[in-house]
Amino acid sequence: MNWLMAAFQTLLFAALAPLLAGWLKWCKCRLQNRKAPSLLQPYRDLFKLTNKQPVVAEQASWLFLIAPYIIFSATVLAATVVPLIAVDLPTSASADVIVMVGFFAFARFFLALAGLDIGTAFGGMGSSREMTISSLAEPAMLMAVFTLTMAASTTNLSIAISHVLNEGLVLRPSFVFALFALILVAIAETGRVPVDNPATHLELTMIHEAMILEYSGRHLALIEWASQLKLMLYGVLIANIFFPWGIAETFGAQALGFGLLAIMGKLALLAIFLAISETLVAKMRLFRVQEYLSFAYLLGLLGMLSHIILEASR
Amino acid sequence: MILVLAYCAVLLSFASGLLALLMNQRATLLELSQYWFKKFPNSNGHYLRLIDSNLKENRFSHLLRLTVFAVLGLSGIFAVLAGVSVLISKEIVTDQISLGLPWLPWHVRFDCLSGFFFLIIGIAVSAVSLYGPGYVHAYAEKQHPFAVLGLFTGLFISGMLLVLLADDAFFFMIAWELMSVASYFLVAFQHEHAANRRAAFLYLLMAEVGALAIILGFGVLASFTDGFTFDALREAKLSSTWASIAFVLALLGFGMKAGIVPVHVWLPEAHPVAPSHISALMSGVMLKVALYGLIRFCYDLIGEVQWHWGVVLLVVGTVSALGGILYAMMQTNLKRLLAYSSVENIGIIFMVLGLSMIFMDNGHPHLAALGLLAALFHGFNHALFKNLLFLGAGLIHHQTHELNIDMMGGLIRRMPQTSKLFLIGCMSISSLPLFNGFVSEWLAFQTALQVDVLDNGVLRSLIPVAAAALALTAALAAACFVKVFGLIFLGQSRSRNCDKAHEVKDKGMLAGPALLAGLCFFSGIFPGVIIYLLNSVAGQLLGQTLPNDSALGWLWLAPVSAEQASYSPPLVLIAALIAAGISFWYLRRNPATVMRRAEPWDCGFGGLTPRMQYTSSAFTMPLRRIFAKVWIIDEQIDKDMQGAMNQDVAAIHYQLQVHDHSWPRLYEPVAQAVNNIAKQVGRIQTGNIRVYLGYSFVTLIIMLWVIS
Amino acid sequence: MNIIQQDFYTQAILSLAALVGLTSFLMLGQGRLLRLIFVFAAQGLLLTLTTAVAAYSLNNHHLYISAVLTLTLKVIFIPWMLRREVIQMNTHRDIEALHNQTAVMLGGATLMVFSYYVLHPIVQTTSAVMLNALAVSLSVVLLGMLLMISHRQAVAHVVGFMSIENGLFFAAIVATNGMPMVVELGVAFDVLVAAVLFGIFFFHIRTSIDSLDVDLLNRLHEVDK
Amino acid sequence: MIAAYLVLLIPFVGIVFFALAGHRADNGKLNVRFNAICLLATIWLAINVLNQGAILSSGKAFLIDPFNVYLIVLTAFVGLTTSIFSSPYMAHEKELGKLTDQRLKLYYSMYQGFMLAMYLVLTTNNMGVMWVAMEGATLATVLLVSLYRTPESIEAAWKYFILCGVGIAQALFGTILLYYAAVQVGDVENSLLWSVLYANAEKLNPEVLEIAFVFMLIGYGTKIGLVPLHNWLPDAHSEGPTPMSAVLSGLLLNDALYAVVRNKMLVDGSSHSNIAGFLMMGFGLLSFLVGALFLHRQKDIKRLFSYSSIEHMGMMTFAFGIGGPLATFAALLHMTVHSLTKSAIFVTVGHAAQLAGTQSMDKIRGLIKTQPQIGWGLLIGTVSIAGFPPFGVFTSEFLVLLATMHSYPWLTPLLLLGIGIAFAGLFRHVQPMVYGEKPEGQQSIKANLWPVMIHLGLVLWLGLAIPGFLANWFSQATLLISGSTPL
Repeated sequence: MNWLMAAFQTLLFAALAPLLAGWLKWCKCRLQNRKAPSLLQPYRDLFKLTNKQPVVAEQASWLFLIAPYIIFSATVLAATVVPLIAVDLPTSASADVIVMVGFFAFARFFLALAGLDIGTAFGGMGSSREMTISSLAEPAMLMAVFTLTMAASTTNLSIAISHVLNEGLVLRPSFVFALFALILVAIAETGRVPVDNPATHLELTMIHEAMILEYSGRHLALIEWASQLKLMLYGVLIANIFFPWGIAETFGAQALGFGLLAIMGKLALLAIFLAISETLVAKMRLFRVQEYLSFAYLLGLLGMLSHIILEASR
Repeated sequence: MILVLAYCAVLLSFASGLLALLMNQRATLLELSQYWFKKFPNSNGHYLRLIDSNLKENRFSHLLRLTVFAVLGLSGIFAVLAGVSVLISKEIVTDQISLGLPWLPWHVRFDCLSGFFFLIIGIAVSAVSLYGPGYVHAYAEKQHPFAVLGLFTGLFISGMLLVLLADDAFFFMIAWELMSVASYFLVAFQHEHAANRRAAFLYLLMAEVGALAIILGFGVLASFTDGFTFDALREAKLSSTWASIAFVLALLGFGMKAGIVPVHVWLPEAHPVAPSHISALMSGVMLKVALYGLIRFCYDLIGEVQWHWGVVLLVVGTVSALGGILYAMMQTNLKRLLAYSSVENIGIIFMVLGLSMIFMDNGHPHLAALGLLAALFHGFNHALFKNLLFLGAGLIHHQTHELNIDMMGGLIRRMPQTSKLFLIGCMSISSLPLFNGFVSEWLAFQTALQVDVLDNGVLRSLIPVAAAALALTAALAAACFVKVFGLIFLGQSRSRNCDKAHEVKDKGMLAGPALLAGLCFFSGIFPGVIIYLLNSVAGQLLGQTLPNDSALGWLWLAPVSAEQASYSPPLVLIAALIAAGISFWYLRRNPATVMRRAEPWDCGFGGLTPRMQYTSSAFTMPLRRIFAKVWIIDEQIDKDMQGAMNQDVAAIHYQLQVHDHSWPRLYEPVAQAVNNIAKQVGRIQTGNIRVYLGYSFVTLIIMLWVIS
Repeated sequence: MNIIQQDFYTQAILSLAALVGLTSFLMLGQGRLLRLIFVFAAQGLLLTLTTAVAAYSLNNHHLYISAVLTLTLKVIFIPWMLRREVIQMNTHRDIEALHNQTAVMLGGATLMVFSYYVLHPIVQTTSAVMLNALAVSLSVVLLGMLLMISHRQAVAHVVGFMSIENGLFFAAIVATNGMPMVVELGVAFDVLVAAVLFGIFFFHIRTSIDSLDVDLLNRLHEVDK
Repeated sequence: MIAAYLVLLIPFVGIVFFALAGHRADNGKLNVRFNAICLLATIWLAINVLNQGAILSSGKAFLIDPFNVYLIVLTAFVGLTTSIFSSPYMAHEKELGKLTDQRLKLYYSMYQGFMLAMYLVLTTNNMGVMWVAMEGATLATVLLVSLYRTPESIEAAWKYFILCGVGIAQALFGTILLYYAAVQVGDVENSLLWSVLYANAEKLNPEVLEIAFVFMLIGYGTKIGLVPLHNWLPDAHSEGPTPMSAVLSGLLLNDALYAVVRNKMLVDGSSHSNIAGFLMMGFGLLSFLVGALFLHRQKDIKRLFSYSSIEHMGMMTFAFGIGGPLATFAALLHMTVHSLTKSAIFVTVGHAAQLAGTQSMDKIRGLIKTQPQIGWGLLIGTVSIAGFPPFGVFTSEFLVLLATMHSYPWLTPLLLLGIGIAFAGLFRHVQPMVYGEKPEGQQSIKANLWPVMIHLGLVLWLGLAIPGFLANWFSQATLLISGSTPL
């Protein structure tokens, strides 16, 4: 039963990810008062790509060809770990939050290698920048996550979430810090403004796009889908860790339905915030990113310390 | 019985060394056999023919190489057997060899700790012995005699094994120095390059200094007890100050061997210049022997550890880990890069060891056990993948005669097997899930996350920071090895050597790395096995084993408790396979979408050239900007001007050198000081006999005055 | 102690000791090689006298032999050899300019006092005479070294060396009425061989640096110039 | 007892023979034979002593106890191996035209003379005779130092002669004082005999003995090469023929130290202030450190290793100064391994210098590539002398360290510092010589490296395990010197 539940959630994740992306685009268009594409546009794109004939550079190696599958499945695995609409997942016991970060690293590793494989300048640029930013972002992220895990004294996400849930409404300064740190990291990791701009292919600003320039067809589809998944993952992470209310604790039908509605609501809200910020903030230079991320790291550290000193002191 | 296995391992490695000496003795052997058969003409002619054919000029050397490495491999297998059997049986066997001083024979003790390191050495040696014959074939006998290489390899390995067996200070030092000196000769093996000689000298010097520190450490212990057997040293009752002094000396001595920052400088000099399979042993295994020394000294001999040692280790380890990986990032010589990344891994190990000490002294033995296990596990992993990577580097060098990353590229198509093995190494070392590097890192994080149980506020805030540093290290390592694999194997080749490169013929040279790669994957999927073995170490050392409280120990990893944290690589693997399988099946089902190859888009500049690719320095440029303070960077760009008024640029030359801070800060001052003092002292040798008479006159007067 | 109360032998010994010390001082201040050698011979003679007196008053026969040895070696052979060298080198005319001679002399005086001070503990074991004689001989030894330090001529060095030998010999006689015979002979033999070797070396040194100034023997040094 | 007389007789015959017989082609071989017979005699002697304890000859002229008998055997052994080395070496020197038959004759005769002096120093029971023999050793070697008649060699010989002469004279003064002190208590005739002196050591007046010891220390210390009395040593070693350097380092220094230790035993017996020990420790440590520092600045290969001799003699003196069974045992062991190793090194150094045609280290290169035995010999020898296990030097240095930690812990850092500096000083010079490509036109030469292998083999053996009889021998000597034994 639990395992089925986990599988179901995963599928749900995969299914909803494009929708979130579409919703985000929609909000942005409205904010920049342009005419918005339909919410289902991402689905159409993916479908189209999967049926196109992929064109691959001559010197592309086997690694280039398997990379998309690895990236996608790593991201999906990360999704299996995060409780979406119900807690008490067996999967999040078999792989805790550190492993989830590991999955991201796994995907990133192959993405960067794929960027280097063809031997174009863009690919190298993209992977270099991606690895730089992520290596700065990862400690900040872990700091934020550790604050939670230490508060709940577990690295198992579903247990942690239910712990927060059962605690009721406790205002923890540490969580405030952690929340902001996590948001900043999420923006950096999912390649949104101000760190990276998914909408542009302007050479010198590309990061994520630069790596996948050579991809087409189903490969591109997988990568796109994976990045949409990643975006949603971070969203769910933020939503369910810090505002877990509404998530189902039993596998009753209406509890699950309620949980689904709850998470969709939260995600919609988050997307709106993100859209607003992306409209208001301009993209920053690459070498400002380190300040940005070190700020995130600082927040995470503050959260950790405030947890240790204020909350868990004995 | 177990001890017999251990002895066999030592003796066999020794024997392989002696066997190598026969290399130049072909003629003698020939005469011997002739003589033998003249003596006994009626003996079986078949053997005669056999021996004669084997003593033929062309066959003999090849055959001998094979035998030498076979014996070595046998010793490796015996080491593994000994290690595993002691780890399973959990016994402690002791013995005495009637060598050494008349009143202090060599004491031998073989317990789980030694056994585990035996296991490590055994695996590494077996892999190397598979790899060796093909590799050393490249050396011209005249220029680089195999006799020397084989002899000192044998001595080196037997030295390491003896260190693990030693149970008294004297024997320990002898074995330790045997290890150092033998490896020194191996570092100096290709001594026609001045740089190698310099590296060898530096290496031996540091080894000597470290050894002196260790002797002093033993001496401190010994001055509180009588006798130099470890049993006696265990009895020593030290005041906490003296214990700390002993610890600092041990840290200096063993740390110098392990290559912790800032006394690491010899390591990136020495390891790369040895033959690759030796670098593999030095970097993968010898550093572990140093680790063994530290653990033995602190946990076993001194006995009760103190938490502020843990803090020292934590800080030193953090600095080494970050420094190591950042320096590794900047290297362009593959083997130097790997050596620096050894510094990083040793740093991680020391961090976790520090955590375990902190928990131990604060009365949480089970967490201390967790830390110790994480440290040992990471040691084990590092031995595996660092060996793998060094052997891979050897393969690359063997095929392309290149070690400079910027000269490589595109090898994934020319050396497919090698590239796969190397990829596994890279994934393990950058601690990606499903591989062994990740498991130990995960355990390390779990250890760090238990900080809540501590009372001391400083520790409670220090440890999380260290954990974050660990995270940063891991991420940087991933970046570093993306660079390594990407520049070496991917893209287009940047030099003619790489164009001509092809997969290595010798099967053994692939079998060795393959063995290691397999183990990397296996212990990444079934860490429970290793944990089980390690538990007996912890049990003997701390009297506390790790609770792995989950139904299927081999399937699950739940070091503290199932609620707090758990990880099940097999399930993850299955899930991953399912996900990949489904997507693969789903996307390949449509026959219309068969893949088409085409020129990559070159932005309309006409033709991508290899020179357009990112180089190592370009790849690491952002990080170089961000962490600029860490290195001594001298970067120079000079332009060739041409045309009217020399206005337009013909070519731009970019040179980048990245140096280590500890040269000007630590080493050169010391050398300067010694030279200056020596200069001053030299003045007393004036060459004037009257001055000399004056010396003895004054000395006499002073002595007489002193005496009365 | 009072000199009046001592018997004649002691008085003789003491005055001879004084004379020996005096000769050492003379040598120390001596710039001309020939005179140096002459004074050295005189010291040897005094030594012989001392030995003879001791031999007579203690009627200890083997001391006569050593007296004869001393006479032949220290008074006749060595001075003759050195003189020959000096003449051959015709360095007998030039005077060695001794730097701050007064200081050297004062130093010598302090040395004498010093040797009394050093040997003081011996008083309690024996008569003050012994102390006196021993102190003189010690100071002769030290003065001999001082002589070598202050003079630059190889010949002077040999003289200094030999005067040190004299000092030892004097000590041996007055303190212990001579060493055992075998030792006496051995020492004498060594001195003889040494003298011969010195002769050889003068020859070699002269051939190599055609001078006997030891300050010129300074190729083997380790000072960065 | 006959053995003892034989030991003295054979070299004497040697002197006379070589002096009179005129030049012969096979002098070298004969020299070897003489030493070989001598070695046999010493072994016989040793066996006697080990069976029936110390021997006092009739007429009390000679005293053979475990302490000196082992030095005697060592002397004979090193003498033999060095002569084995020297016979082809000197022949080659003659081919190079550095020597004439006449000088070769002198060389062999003086070689025997030196051996005789050494044996006499060791066997005699009479302090005075010991002094005479010691001076005799100087006289015998001084002509050998100047054998090549180059200005440098003559200068070196002159300094050697004067400094050692003056020094030894002070030793004689010490002897006289001792005699004087002895005469006060004992019978006049025999009171210079060790046997008698030891018998009534505690009756002797301590003050006098201490003064005497100072003279002895300065006197014989000059021969040991203790800083600041060492100045003659590097010159003499570097300018004389290499076999001479080998025996000087291997034997003369040891025997001078032997003399000092004998006196120390006496002083310890008389006064209980351990002042002698402190003096020796001071000198030893100073020599050790200064010698180690000097290594860094050398340009001449033989000077380099002579300074390392100074350093090691310093360590032995220090160890003897510490006293106590462990330190004494270590010092005895160190005496053995040092003279074995150092003479072996000088053998290889000699060959290396002949190979390269120079002694200046900047010009000696690529030995291993040119002639592997020599290169490896030098390298292994250096590794051994630098105190790396499993060679014996490590064992003794380890024991010295332990003894120091036990009695004077605050001195150990100094020792360790010295060891480190000395190691660096040696290797920074040796490594470039042995490694690297060989210079143009450097040819391998005819060399006999058996002595090296034997010596290093023995040192290795001593490092791995000290055989029972030897251990018991050492411990007897230790018992004699320090009054107790580590076993």
